Amino acid sequence: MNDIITGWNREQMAQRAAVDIPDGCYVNLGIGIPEKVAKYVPEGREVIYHTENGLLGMGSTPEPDKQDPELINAGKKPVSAIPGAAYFHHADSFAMIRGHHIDICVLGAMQVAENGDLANWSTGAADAIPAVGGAMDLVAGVKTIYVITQHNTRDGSAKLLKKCDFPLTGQAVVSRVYTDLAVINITRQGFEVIELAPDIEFDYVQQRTDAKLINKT
Amino acid sequence: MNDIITGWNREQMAQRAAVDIPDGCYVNLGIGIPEKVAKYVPEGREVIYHTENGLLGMGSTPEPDKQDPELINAGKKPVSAIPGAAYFHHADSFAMIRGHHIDICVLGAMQVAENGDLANWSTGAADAIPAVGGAMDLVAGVKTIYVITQHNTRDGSAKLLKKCDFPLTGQAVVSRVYTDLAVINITRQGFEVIELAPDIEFDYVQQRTDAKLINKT
Amino acid sequence: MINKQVESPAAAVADIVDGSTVMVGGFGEAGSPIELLHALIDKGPGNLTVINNNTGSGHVGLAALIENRQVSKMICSFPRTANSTVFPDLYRAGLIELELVPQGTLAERIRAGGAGIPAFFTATTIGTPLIEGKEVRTIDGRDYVLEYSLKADFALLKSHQADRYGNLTFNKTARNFAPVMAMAATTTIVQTANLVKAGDIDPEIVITPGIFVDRIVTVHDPALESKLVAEGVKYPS
Amino acid sequence: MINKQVESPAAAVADIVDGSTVMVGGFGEAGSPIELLHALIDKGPGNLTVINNNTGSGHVGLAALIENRQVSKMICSFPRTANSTVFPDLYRAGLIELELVPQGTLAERIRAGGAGIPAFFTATTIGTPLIEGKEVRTIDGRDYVLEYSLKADFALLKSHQADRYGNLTFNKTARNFAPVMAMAATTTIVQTANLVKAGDIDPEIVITPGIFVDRIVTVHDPALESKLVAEGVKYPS
Repeated sequence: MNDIITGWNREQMAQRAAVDIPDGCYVNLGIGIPEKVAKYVPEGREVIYHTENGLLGMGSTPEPDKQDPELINAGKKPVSAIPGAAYFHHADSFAMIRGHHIDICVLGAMQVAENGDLANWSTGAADAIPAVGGAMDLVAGVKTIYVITQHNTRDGSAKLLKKCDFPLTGQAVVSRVYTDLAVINITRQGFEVIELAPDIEFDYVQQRTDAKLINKT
Repeated sequence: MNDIITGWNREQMAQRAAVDIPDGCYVNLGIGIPEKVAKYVPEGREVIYHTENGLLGMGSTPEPDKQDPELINAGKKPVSAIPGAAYFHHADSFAMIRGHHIDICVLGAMQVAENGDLANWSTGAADAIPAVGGAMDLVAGVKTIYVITQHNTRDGSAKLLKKCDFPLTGQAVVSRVYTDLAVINITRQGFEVIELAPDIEFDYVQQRTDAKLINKT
Repeated sequence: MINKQVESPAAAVADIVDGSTVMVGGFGEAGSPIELLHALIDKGPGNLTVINNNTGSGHVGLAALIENRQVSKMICSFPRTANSTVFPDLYRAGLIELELVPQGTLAERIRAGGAGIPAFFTATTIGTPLIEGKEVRTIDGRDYVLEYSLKADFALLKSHQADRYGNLTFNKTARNFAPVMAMAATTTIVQTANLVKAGDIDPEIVITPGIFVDRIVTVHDPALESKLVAEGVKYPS
Repeated sequence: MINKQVESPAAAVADIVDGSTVMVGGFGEAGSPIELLHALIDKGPGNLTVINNNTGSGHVGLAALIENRQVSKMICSFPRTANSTVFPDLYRAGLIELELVPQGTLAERIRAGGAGIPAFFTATTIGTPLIEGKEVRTIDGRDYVLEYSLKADFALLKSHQADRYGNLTFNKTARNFAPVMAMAATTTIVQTANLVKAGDIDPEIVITPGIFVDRIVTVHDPALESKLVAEGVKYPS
């Protein structure tokens, strides 16, 4: 496993996920790589971004002189509002989430299991400060959950597993995982690799995964 | 009981109740005599009227040429909005009611029991079309419930009873009853007459009530 | 480009079929989507379950839909009305079913349906015959009844303004049930008097965000129920 | 004449005592009522239970209240923060209690507290350690957990506009928890940048109706948390 091959970089992972966001969708993007998805949605598609702190129709990051510290996203970064946006309070915002009105949520992950279980909020370590934010609400309520994550941790351990070790964010909630190495669907049969990053071999991905992969490329 | 003595008329009943509406209250007025209470609130007091169809800060009936068929009260009659009013949807409106934010509600009644039980929505007759509207929400949620009613039905039967015959709107909810004959508090001891209409004797009221009255005049 | 406009009330209701559950906005005539209701009469699906606070008045709008025998069940808080015998006559004849729900519980059950809350406790109806068959639980010393959420296949609503995304504002007390019904229906259909450009409605004053709306149809001068009733109009004539 | 204005932040928080439960508006710095929080530090009550989405940042506002050891318990969804070690340090030392609640459940529990709903079911946290000790029920084939409402003795909020009745509007995403907290607190205290005449806020665009508000204090140029943090401000200095 020392023989590291470079797959997709962070931008390319976001770009690959963006291809799968259909026209007209309502989408919630998590903090980190998922945030980058917005800038890669193919031309000709209109997608409406929801940020759970209370804005539908979130636009791009404004120039520093146009920023309002009270117009921020869920990651607490300055954003803008598109023409046709709407502000609302937290109970209404999570009614959108819990009530299955958001079409797609793209999240980061610590671990994903082959049945779609997601762990992305706590390592379960004794001295960790537990913090969950809106992640459990999102995975319980949004119609389709996509994950973008490095295929492995920095120390090389697998993040795609038969079963998660970390405390769960939600059970059987993830539909698809975009990693630096592959695009992987979660099906009743388990992880199905539907696409490999350039120059990445299926066996290379399998070696870096702690569950059986099915090759559907 | 043929010897009918006239007590307070409808306007006077409303006027008497209005005296007990403190300054600064949020008040919901039912259809009928209760609606009249608003015009008799003593000068120098500011009271905010809530109508459960979605307006806080309900004002008086506008001139016909100023009426909007979509600005109505719970009785579906045209009203106005005071400067400082607010519109909201039904779930928010009943959150105000159910969440104990309204101070006083003044309602009509078919029957009131000495423990404060109220029946004002159905005679229980087999061919009656049941209709409850917001009455059950109001009695369950508003802090103080006052009733304005004729002391007796048109055929002379008592409306103030030991126990209601008709299906209840709420249990032990009424604090005070304003009738054409008297003002009656509901206490742990039962009905306490605290004031009699001019020329009305306590015994006269007792004869027309199917429960023991306590004289506190 | 997202554009939820459809060309006519008829097109807007074209996929409402026999047996659908339909929420209809309005409290009395305030907010009643008359033109959508008349399109639904023209289209003709039957065996509908309709959720509205009332049962309409006269022989137009919701009352006409009921009179046309398209409704097998009403879920409402106040089915009696001063100027319509349509519902009472059918109800007494055993030809229409009624689920009577207190107004606030009705609004909250609809809001719950839209907010992904399957059930909640409320004190409303405790001590009344309406709790029959329902679960009661004491919480912090007070009794509450468990109520389940309400959802619908369709909602028919009337708005003041709308844009192509489906962002809505309402006129005064015409707002009533519309925002929660928009959340609780699979397909939310809105007639609007004023279609405006995206961005013309300040994001601070949007009442119903477009995510809850599926179809917008412009009806410039919506009929007023009270005027039609006063004129003795009957639909279909 | 109804007039909910008070003359200063100090007067507004004067009756908050040891052991009170206090809801604090804001998501990060958006909507954070810094001046009211600093008045609460000056006043000094301890053993507070505080409800907020986060735990503040730097050494001002909510973080300063915690650092001043006035808070014995936080109820929040995301206590970690990039630029504050105040809560983490106290938590690791066992000196402050934490009730971790998912953000949407937190908002809904507060809304329920204000709406007279003592408890409701939600699917959020099913399959996670956060359901431990809670009632789970299957409704229509899906599992849900029973969550109870949250109320408070006081809410401290920041608004954009306010009138003497307490009608409020907010600035963009500063709205966040304020409307539901206003409903759920016995005494709701609001700092506003703009006090306007009754009637200056269009009834169609009032976000929080005055019935939910008890006290208004004008703070013309509220401090910005991020600016104070960048400047290294510590309160009390």
